[in-house]
Amino acid sequence: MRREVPLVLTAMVGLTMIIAHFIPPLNILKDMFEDWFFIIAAFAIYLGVLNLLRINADKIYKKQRDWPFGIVVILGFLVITIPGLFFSGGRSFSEVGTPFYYLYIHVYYPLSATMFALLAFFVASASYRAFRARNVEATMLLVAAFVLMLGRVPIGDWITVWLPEGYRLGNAADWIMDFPQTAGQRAIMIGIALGLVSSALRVILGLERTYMGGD
Amino acid sequence: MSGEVVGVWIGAILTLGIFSFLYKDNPFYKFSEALFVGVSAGYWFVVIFWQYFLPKLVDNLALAYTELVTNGRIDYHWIYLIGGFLGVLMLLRLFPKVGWLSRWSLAFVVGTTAGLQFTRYLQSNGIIQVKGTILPLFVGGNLHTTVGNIVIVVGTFCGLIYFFFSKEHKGAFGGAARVGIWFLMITFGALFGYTVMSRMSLLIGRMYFLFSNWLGLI
Amino acid sequence: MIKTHTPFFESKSTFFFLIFLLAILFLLTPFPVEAQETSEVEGEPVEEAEAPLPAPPANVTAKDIPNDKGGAITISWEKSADDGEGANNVTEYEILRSTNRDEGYEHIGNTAPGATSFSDSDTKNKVRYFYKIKVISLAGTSLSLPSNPAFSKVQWFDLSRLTLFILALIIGFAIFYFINSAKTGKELFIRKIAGLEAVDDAVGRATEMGRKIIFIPGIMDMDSMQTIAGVTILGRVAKLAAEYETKLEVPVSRSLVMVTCRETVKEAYLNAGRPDAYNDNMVYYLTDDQFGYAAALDGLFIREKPAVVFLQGQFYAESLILAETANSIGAIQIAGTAMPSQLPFFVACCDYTLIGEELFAASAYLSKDPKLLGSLKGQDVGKFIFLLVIFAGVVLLTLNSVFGWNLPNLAEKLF
Amino acid sequence: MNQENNQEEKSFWEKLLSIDRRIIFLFIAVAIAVPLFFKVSMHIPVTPIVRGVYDAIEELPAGSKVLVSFDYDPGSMPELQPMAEAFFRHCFRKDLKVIIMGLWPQGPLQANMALEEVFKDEDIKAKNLQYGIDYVNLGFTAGNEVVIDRMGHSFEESYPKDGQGTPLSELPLMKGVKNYDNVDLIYSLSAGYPGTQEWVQYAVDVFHVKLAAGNTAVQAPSMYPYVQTGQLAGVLGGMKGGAEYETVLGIPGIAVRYMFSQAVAHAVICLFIIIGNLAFFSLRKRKRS
Repeated sequence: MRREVPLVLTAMVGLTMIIAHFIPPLNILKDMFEDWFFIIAAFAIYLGVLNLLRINADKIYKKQRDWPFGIVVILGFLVITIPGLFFSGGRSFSEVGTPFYYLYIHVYYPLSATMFALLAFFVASASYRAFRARNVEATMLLVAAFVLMLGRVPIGDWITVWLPEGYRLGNAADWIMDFPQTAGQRAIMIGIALGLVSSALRVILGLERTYMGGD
Repeated sequence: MSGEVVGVWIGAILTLGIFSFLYKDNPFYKFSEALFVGVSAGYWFVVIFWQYFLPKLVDNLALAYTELVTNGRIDYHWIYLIGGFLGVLMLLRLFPKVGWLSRWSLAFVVGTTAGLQFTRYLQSNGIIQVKGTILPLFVGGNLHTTVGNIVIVVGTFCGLIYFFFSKEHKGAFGGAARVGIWFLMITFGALFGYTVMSRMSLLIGRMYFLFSNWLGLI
Repeated sequence: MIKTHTPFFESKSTFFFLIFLLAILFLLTPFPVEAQETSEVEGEPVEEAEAPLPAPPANVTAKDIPNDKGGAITISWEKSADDGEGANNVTEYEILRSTNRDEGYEHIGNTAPGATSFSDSDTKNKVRYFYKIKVISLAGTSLSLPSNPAFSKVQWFDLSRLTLFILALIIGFAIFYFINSAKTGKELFIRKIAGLEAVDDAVGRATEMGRKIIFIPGIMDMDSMQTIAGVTILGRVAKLAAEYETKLEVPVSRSLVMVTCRETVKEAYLNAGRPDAYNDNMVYYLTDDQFGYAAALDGLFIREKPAVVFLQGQFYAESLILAETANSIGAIQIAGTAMPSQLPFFVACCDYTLIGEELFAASAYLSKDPKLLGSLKGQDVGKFIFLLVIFAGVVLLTLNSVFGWNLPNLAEKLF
Repeated sequence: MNQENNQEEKSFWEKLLSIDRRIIFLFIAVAIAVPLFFKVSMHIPVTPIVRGVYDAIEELPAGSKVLVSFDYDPGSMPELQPMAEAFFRHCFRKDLKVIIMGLWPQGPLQANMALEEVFKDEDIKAKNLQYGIDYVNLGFTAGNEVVIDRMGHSFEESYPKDGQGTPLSELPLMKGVKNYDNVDLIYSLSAGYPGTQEWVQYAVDVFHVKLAAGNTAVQAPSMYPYVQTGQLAGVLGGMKGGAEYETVLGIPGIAVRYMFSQAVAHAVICLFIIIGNLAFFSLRKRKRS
């Protein structure tokens, strides 16, 4: 029961999904299973959130390192969930003007956008540190990145203005994007398709089942 | 002070809190980080409740119920009970003795994913991309396209050879795989260049917020 | 011909070539797709003049939409002579429907000028319908003649997906075949994958240094095969960690992934004979939010200074934040993803990177289980078929182009 | 990060290689911040892939219906918001009807922000556009690519009501819009999943609609193969794509203005790469000799 039922269920559901793709009247199953997935995920988030709260409560209780920040985590969680669930007009909770929207725009969004913007700094230090023309492969990566970075902004055309029109850095960037880049992407994409198909089959056949746990 | 002004100040302070990580880890960052973890977990909790849990489960069952009460008809929407049942099984993990039942829900999720993505990727990433690579290597009177097509066909061909697992990369085969790696590297370089562009744009947006919305300098 | 280490190709290469030919034959069947009408009309200003009634649309035809579950009919017509040319004053088409050729027409929808088709997706199967098109212009309206009768029906096999079906069968069969032949003990050659060779050493080094291993299975939920691939790799890594008695930590960003990872790690510790060393706190949830998760991991990396960081799964923009921070504390990083846009950072910042397909191959490779390795061989057959198709197609199209044959656009018809 | 070795033992190049990354951070901050204070307009050539998007909209006759999906959140605003505004300007000037939807919860809010901005334009204000007749905002529906798939059969299945709670049947614009067959173009503004890739896989590959897209610069390269196969009419990549679009449209906006900062930042990064490589090679040469 503990092990066999899940394996049979995975195989059945997986095969049904594949077959349903080719049988139009069965397409509706696809939609329904997706909906069920969302329902399961919606239940599962209680597990995650409970886990998060418990870890932080533990931290505060045991006065572990940085325990005051555990309080911040819990408070942060409550500060947005209580207005979001009870005081923001129910389903229209995310409309402009609700308390939830206010917290979203002034707390959540700046944090998220700034974290995103940190990438600008990290990408700079990564380019400085990692971009070395060590060998042929690294050099190709470097040159392509260089052409793209300069070619995509007006500087690229400006420093190659001595070249005939149509052969400047901007055009080179276009050419790389249109041809070699497309080819590389495509090889990766086709490879992924095959890897995924084989991986999915292993799961459906029950060969890959560590995620199912033991008895 | 109006709520809007307070809001901009909160936003600006938190922005600086995250940026301070660039200097080094510090309590100001730890605070912003902890707040971020709490608030974002709460944000998704609320969103999932209103936009997934309610419409996907409660609404469908309510529909089935109304149909039953008003028309006395057993509607197909009752089938969402199965979804709800699988969800409840998930919660059984909280009780160690019956926790293993949650594997049924996991099995369902994994099976659905495997089945759905099997056909989807084979079609869009496999067949259509192969079809896109079938190009003539000679296009009369158009050198640009001729060269481009050759590059695409050779690049895709060699790139795929690199991914062969059951054949050692030696000889001509190894040579082709090497060319394949070159194409992958050019692709990565191009993607890197594009990403630099994207990330700089984001920072421009944030800087603009600080200088314009907060300080009013621009 | 590619030489391989199993006798399969050599003895049955002819067989495979036949399959290939068969595939091409099937692939040559064109899609039963209705032509997508694009309007060639320019948005001219509409004249407001007294004009005669617009010319009615001609040749109204109705037919069942192929390859669907029924309940829909597509209607097409020829534009009114006053749409885009002539008086050029058409503003709308109205679609009318009836079950009787001569009377009882009801309005069911409208389209913009320039349109020449409409799909009625509200039909009862096996009921005969007639359609008329009413053209509306500034000068008045005119009605077309009724269409032919049409009825919608259920299609039990989607012919437009035949190619996909055949390919899925061939590749599925190839994978299945090699899994089975591996069971009988045939030896398979699998090339070295550097990133995976390094896993053992990395775990060993974490043990020597007495520091943690942190495993990140991507930021997506269990509805992504990449996450599933990441979790299966976690299973192998956890087993090693248990054997080496190294601390493992798995912070995740989805509740379902948390549940799955707990099962996985627990099972791995059990298999390694160390069930006592496992506890649920090794796998914990942080937040569903992409950057909230990244912020928390950044702090974690800096404070815990793990010796090894695994990034295996589906990643988006946060990949660089994670890779760059882990790099700054000197951790060994083994990354893998099938997201092309994130691969460059992993290639630049991490010690080893699994590229695309290699991510999916990783768990099979690490398990050293012949059955799983057999499936990799099956994948190669898929690649081989794709290469053959590309080769054949390119040769044909090139010949077509060089000799100026007027073959129909073959690439369009293939697949 | 900063080793405290003997300074004398390290050559200039070595020091340069082990430079504290915070110095790099500082340079980037300055390179971006300072140019923001200058209004420099740069010449921006328009690439064919952007022109593809422009043409796709330009060739539609007045009155055509365009479905636009807002699949991003405020995190990607700097890149996608200029595109959204330029897109609305283009559509409204050409008297196209716009149907807005979102696969991301925050998407439709972004659309409203863009509309607010666009309605400030004199020429668009003069058209006196009406909600429900000239444009509608269907709002957000959960379900990712499944929503796209279902809309192929019926919009109403996924969106029984618009964002304000009005049933679709009461909206004049939605009259006669049953599924993709009744819209002339789909435009996808996307910052990730679900986004343009899903629109290609589920709408273009299955229902054969015409699709154009605006993407973040990170995502744009992955769309090139789709453009080449014709699954996609064109794609705007990041802020630069937005700037090109504003240029070809003849209405320079915020993306064009940001381009100066962008250009300087790129130059600084390239400079860093050059310095890094010079240091690397001079050290390697010395080691050999």
